[in-house]
Amino acid sequence: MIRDPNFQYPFLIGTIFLFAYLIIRVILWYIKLSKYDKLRFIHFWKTKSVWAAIRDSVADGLLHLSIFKKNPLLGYMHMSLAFGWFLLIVMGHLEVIADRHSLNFPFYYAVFYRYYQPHPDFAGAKVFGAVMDFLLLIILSGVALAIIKRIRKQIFGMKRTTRLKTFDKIALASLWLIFPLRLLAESLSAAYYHNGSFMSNTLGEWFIQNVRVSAIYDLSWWLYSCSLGFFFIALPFSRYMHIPTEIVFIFLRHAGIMPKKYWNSYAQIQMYSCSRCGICLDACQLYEAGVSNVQSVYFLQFIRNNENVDKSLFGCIICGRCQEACPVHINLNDLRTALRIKASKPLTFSYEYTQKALQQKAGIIYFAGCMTHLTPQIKFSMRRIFDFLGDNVWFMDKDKSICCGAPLMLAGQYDSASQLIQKNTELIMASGAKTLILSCPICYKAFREDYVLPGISIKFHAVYLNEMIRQGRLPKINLGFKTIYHDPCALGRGSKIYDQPRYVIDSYSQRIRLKKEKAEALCCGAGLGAINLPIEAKNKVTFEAMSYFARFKPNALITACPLCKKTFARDRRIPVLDIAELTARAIDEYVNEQKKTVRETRLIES
Amino acid sequence: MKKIVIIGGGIAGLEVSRLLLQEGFPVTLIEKSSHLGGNIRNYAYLFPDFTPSEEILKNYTSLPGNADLQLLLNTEIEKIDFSSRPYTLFSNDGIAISADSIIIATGYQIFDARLKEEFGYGIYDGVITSVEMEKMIREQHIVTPYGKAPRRIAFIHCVGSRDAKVGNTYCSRLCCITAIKQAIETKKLLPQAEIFCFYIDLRMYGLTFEELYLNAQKEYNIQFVRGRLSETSEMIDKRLIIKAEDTLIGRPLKMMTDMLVLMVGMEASNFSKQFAYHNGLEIGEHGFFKPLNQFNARGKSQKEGIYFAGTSIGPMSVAETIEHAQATALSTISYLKGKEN
Amino acid sequence: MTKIADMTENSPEQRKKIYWKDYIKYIPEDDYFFFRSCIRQTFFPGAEQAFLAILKNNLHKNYFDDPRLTTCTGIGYHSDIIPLETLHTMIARHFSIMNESGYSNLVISCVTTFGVMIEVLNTWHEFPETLEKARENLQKTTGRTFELPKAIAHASDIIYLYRDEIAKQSVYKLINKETGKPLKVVDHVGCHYAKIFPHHGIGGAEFPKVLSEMIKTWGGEVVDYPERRHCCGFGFRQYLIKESRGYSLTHAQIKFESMQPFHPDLILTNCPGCNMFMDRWQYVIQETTGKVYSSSGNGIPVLTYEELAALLLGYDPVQIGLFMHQTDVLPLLEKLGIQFNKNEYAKLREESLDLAKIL
Amino acid sequence: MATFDFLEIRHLHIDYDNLDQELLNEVIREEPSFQWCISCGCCTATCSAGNHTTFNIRRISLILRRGEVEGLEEELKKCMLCGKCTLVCPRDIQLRNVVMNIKKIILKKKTA
Amino acid sequence: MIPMDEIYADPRIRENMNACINCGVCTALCPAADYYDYEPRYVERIILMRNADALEELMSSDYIWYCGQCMSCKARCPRQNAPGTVISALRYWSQKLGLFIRSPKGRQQLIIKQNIGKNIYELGYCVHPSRLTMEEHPEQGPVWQWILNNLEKVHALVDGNIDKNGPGPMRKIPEESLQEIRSILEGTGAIDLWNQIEMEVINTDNDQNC
Repeated sequence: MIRDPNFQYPFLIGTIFLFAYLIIRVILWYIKLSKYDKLRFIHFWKTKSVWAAIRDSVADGLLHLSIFKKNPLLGYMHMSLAFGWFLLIVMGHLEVIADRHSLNFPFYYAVFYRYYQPHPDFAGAKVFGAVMDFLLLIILSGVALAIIKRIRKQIFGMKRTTRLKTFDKIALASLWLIFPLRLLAESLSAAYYHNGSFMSNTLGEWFIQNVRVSAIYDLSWWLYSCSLGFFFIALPFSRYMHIPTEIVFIFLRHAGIMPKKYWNSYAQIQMYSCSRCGICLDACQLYEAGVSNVQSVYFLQFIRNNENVDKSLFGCIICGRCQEACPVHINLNDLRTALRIKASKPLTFSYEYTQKALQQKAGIIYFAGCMTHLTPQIKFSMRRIFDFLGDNVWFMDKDKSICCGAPLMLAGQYDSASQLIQKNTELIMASGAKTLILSCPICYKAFREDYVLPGISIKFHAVYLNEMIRQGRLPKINLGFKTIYHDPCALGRGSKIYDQPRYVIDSYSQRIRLKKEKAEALCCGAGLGAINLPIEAKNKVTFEAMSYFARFKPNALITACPLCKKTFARDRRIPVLDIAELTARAIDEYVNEQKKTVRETRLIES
Repeated sequence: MKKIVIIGGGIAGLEVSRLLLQEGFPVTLIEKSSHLGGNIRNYAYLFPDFTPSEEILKNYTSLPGNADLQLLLNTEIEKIDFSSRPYTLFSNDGIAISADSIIIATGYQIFDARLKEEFGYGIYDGVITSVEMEKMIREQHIVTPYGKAPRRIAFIHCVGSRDAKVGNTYCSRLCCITAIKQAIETKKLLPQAEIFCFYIDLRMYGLTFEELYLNAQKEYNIQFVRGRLSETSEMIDKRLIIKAEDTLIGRPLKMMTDMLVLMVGMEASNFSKQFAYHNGLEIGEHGFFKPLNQFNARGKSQKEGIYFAGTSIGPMSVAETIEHAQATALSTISYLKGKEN
Repeated sequence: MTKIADMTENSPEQRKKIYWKDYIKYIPEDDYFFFRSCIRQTFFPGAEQAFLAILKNNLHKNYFDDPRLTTCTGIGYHSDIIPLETLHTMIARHFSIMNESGYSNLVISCVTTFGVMIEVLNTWHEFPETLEKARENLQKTTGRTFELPKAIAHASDIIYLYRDEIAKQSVYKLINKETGKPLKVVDHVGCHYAKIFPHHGIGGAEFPKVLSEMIKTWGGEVVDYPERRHCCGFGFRQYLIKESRGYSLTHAQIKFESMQPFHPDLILTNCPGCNMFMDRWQYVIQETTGKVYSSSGNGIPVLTYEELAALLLGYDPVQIGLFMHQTDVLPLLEKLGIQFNKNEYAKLREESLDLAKIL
Repeated sequence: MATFDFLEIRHLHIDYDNLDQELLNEVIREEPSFQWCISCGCCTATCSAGNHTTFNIRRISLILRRGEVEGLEEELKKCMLCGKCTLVCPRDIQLRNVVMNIKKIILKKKTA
Repeated sequence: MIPMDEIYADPRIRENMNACINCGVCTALCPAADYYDYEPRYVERIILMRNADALEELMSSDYIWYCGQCMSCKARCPRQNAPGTVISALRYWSQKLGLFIRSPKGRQQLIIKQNIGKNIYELGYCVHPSRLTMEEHPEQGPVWQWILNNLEKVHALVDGNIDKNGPGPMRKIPEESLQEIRSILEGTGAIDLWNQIEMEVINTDNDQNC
């Protein structure tokens, strides 16, 4: 240690501030968790899930494997910065330990090691030097990519990147400066002492010949320290808060903590975990339709900045495509719904009048839901199927339907939705049924998530049909046409039901496999999540989705959602059928064939 | 060469003349007023695309110079002698004209709004007809009779149409779209004014009419009230109080307005009625000439060689009138050629 | 002798006059069979007597006032306790009495009766079987037979017909004696006069001129106010049942509010009911809200055509029963400069006003 | 003095010159499609709440247009916000948003 | 089941209800529509539907009793209908079929019967000064009280003839004339109708009291 010119203080202040802030923050978050969640979190540490959390922290927090899978170049950029820097810190400390054979040194010592130790001569010093230079080079390549991304995003295959706020700009500038400044400082050190490796030494040679090194040597270390300090201080107020938050989030997630309908600290942690990578922008179909303020990254940003969120919060369809794309695995749908509930003043709704609805005893209940009443073909088909199966089914909302409550929930009216949930629950429980079948994914999701129906198994009609086919109660028959299956948002991404409908469709037709399907399936554009989305945007989404399907020239588009069916039917390029309609057709075909066979047999016999 | 007489110098008569002259037939065009053009001259712009009516009339400016055309202005035909061929027509000035074929294009007349006394036309100055409104639109200057810019204007549909009280039970078809056209033009001139249309049914029968209606709501904030005007009365400050029912709510509605525009319907002209009566031509139940049939002989009369063109057989738009005139010209030509053979 | 009432050219609605030719009707010139009105007899008996006096003394016409006539049951019919058949038979009985007296020109004092009779005649015309039924019923119940009248006129039609004659004989004109300006008069024609059958009312349903022409001929100025055609608010059962009487007041008030900005000096009516309601409701409004519709603070006087005609012809206001009006007529009499025994009139008014203090 | 307690004055007609159009204008500002309504009644015909009661969304939107705010809140309580009306509307009016906004504005006025 | 054919054969319905284009001119100037939640247009609609249940419901409700019989609707209808006259017919049938007792306004027919009906039957007049008390008609004002107090004197002043024989205002209707109109009232169903009104209303009141 030769000199001590105090340049480490900016770094020290920044680091201490950051750690203090983070500790307080994490404690506050923890305190605000519900009692139940706290217990879960404490229990979590005794389980093996901890290892999964650590693995995920490394994979997502450092290696950014999720981004890497979706966009290797972007993944590399994030990985080089995060993991590179992490390794740099780790290797720096190992280097110091190797040099001093002790752990007793200030923690900033490793950061400015080249300054404090001009003549590293321990065994392996050369190797350490080379590794450190190499790591710095990797990071610098990441920084270079980041700069290029800002200027020419197309190179990354991205259509758009996020917009920046002031603190973001400070943090971003600091971050970008840290590594070039470190290189500068270390190169100047190498110019004096030749204590670097392939990169810093080479650059040092150049400096000594071209620049008066003594004039800028201290300054370069000061700047390096300052850039670090600035970055750490700006971090909590910028998008880079996601770096520490994400780790907390990963651990909480692995502890099994679930998002709630109300806005809690878990939701806040998720909100801070957004790295604003912008991947959700590309996933959003509304961007194509000219709506550029509702995307998750923006609404999270607006929320964090306490801006007016009404338009961006309520203009989204909540199709869930962004959630699937999110490399951080933020529960964007739940977050948005919870936020809508938080942002909405409770508007008074009253459903006393629904009490007159019929009550009946039955083994199986069929609940069509409001939207199915607009596509009566689905209702008829369901009845055809039930008749064929001979099941005793009570068509619960045959005459006077009570909404399931999902639309109100999506509009942020939690209390009013609860009223409807209460009404339906009473009716269902009074019937003594064991199974509840739904043909609308929106209802299905609501029943599954928001209802408490002990002893009743809630089944989506496609799942039920799948079971029936597998049990041999429904025939398998090829209707002889090519189909495309469209995953409804609430069924696929919303309820993770992908395979059963496909099995049903495969039993009756040749299904064309698509690139954009399952989790990446397109939205029809009419989802009930959109409260104040202009109709033009909705229509554009529908048109684009239909154009995509039309390329495959199917005979029919099969969906499992009345809303999708109604919406796609507006565009008349492909006939749209519900999965129940397909099944009912197959039953008809089967029955006809049976009759024919009987007739033919009789003819032969006579 | 066969001789053709066309009675009526409105656009129907002009279009028939143009086509027949083009085919080389000599034509006598008889017009009772001192100028050609007829009713279209009442309208500055035509629905649904606001084409200036002059552009339609422009097509016929070269007609009077045609050597084959004999133009008789200020002439009225009183009697036709059907007893021998060619037919002979006698005018009010005692001129006799012979014709192998006669095309009746005597058009329509505008309903006299004074017959609807309760609407106050001719009694209160603020009540005007759509024809007078069109004149103001042409002059780009809409004022109340008291010289002020109106702040609220109400357009009343179905005046003299669909009304047994005045003997016209049919629909004039064009008033709805004309009201919307005028409402939009008015709104363009007076962006601050509130404009209301009182209708019974909006009969937007044309391909782009419905869009114009939507546009009137979307872009021009024109309000539509479903209900027929019941009565108009005048306040001491000369503003008008109108009473109607908002039939979609089912409650009476009172409104103060500065100006009331009555969308007057089309009627068979008195001349047509008299002419038909004196010459034994058949008249339909609504007073218009009755064509041979409503589907494939809309231009033919019951008498051989006598044809109808345009609104003499019923309400038609400008486009339909021209189309009908063209069809009539075609049947006339084939009739005359058939005779020559 | 009958003649067709012609249309005068000098009307303010001159531009529309050509259409009035549709709304002309026979008005018999002489030999009237007079049919009294229940309401008018009850509330303003002097008015009917004035009409007869004018016929007799001024116009020298022959009429017959038959005591055997009863109510036409029109109020009962419109308040729905008289079946259509009963009404037809009742009207038939009156025609029968008229036949018996040798008259054929029916002159009716009441607008409801006028409307009912025309409606009945129209029904008999449209559905001849109902006429047969009425003949049968009348025969069965009273042993009478009947023939239809030759002409039916409302009493105001007769005054309208002879308005020029009355103007010629009149002592006063509808002119403010002090300022020399014509009085502003609003007219209110009973709904059933022309609204049911516009061709039976002079001038039709929209701008009936039966009263406005009288006003003009006698020197006044007709005011066309917005709610001119609005119903006075009788509403038959609505008024007769106390609970719904607000209906009646509401509509009368609409009319007063509408005419007030024009500052009329007088309301002229041709319907007994309207006359009474417009007179009494002004009093009620004044009692309940304190609002008075005339600038003088007395309310707007409401007169019938007979009362006005008699007044202008110099009859004594007491004799024609003007003191029976609740809304004070005295300011109008003073404006017109009518000479009469003011003491007697004032005494009568005072007696009733004293009662107001007790009530 | 006589009492006239039994005389009740009522005017049920829509007086267009004394309308309260504040709420209407605010709703149109939030959801412009509201003014394209042609009162066809599809919304009312399909309405889930209307199936149970006399709830009439077409009438509600009309009386709002005629400036009648009273009773609106009570009536709109019945809406389940299911969105069928929006789906069947031939003019693509976003009635769900209209209902939400009417309620929001009324609430805002009440609390203000 | 109500006798649809008979109701539709009523000349008042046959003549005054052709078809309706729902233009609303009738409601626009209807005084009752301004005072009650009432529309003549709705009555027309029910009549034109020819639905027995709907018609029965209409005739059993307060709705038909709102009309004030001013007949303003007749003057303007472009199809020359007269809802007011149709109402007359419906009211008659409502009473005839006993439906009127189902609505409070319908039951008020008893009041009409008890004064107008009584006046006609007993006096031959629809209204008569002796039957117009200040208790029932305070709106008639002090002048009316004074007239009632001085009936003879007032009629003498204006050449009236109250309750006396011979012609003139408010004369006593001759006994034979009264007999004639009573005979008509009895012979053409008016008395039956009145008795029915009285009986049914009183019975309903009793039922309600029990």
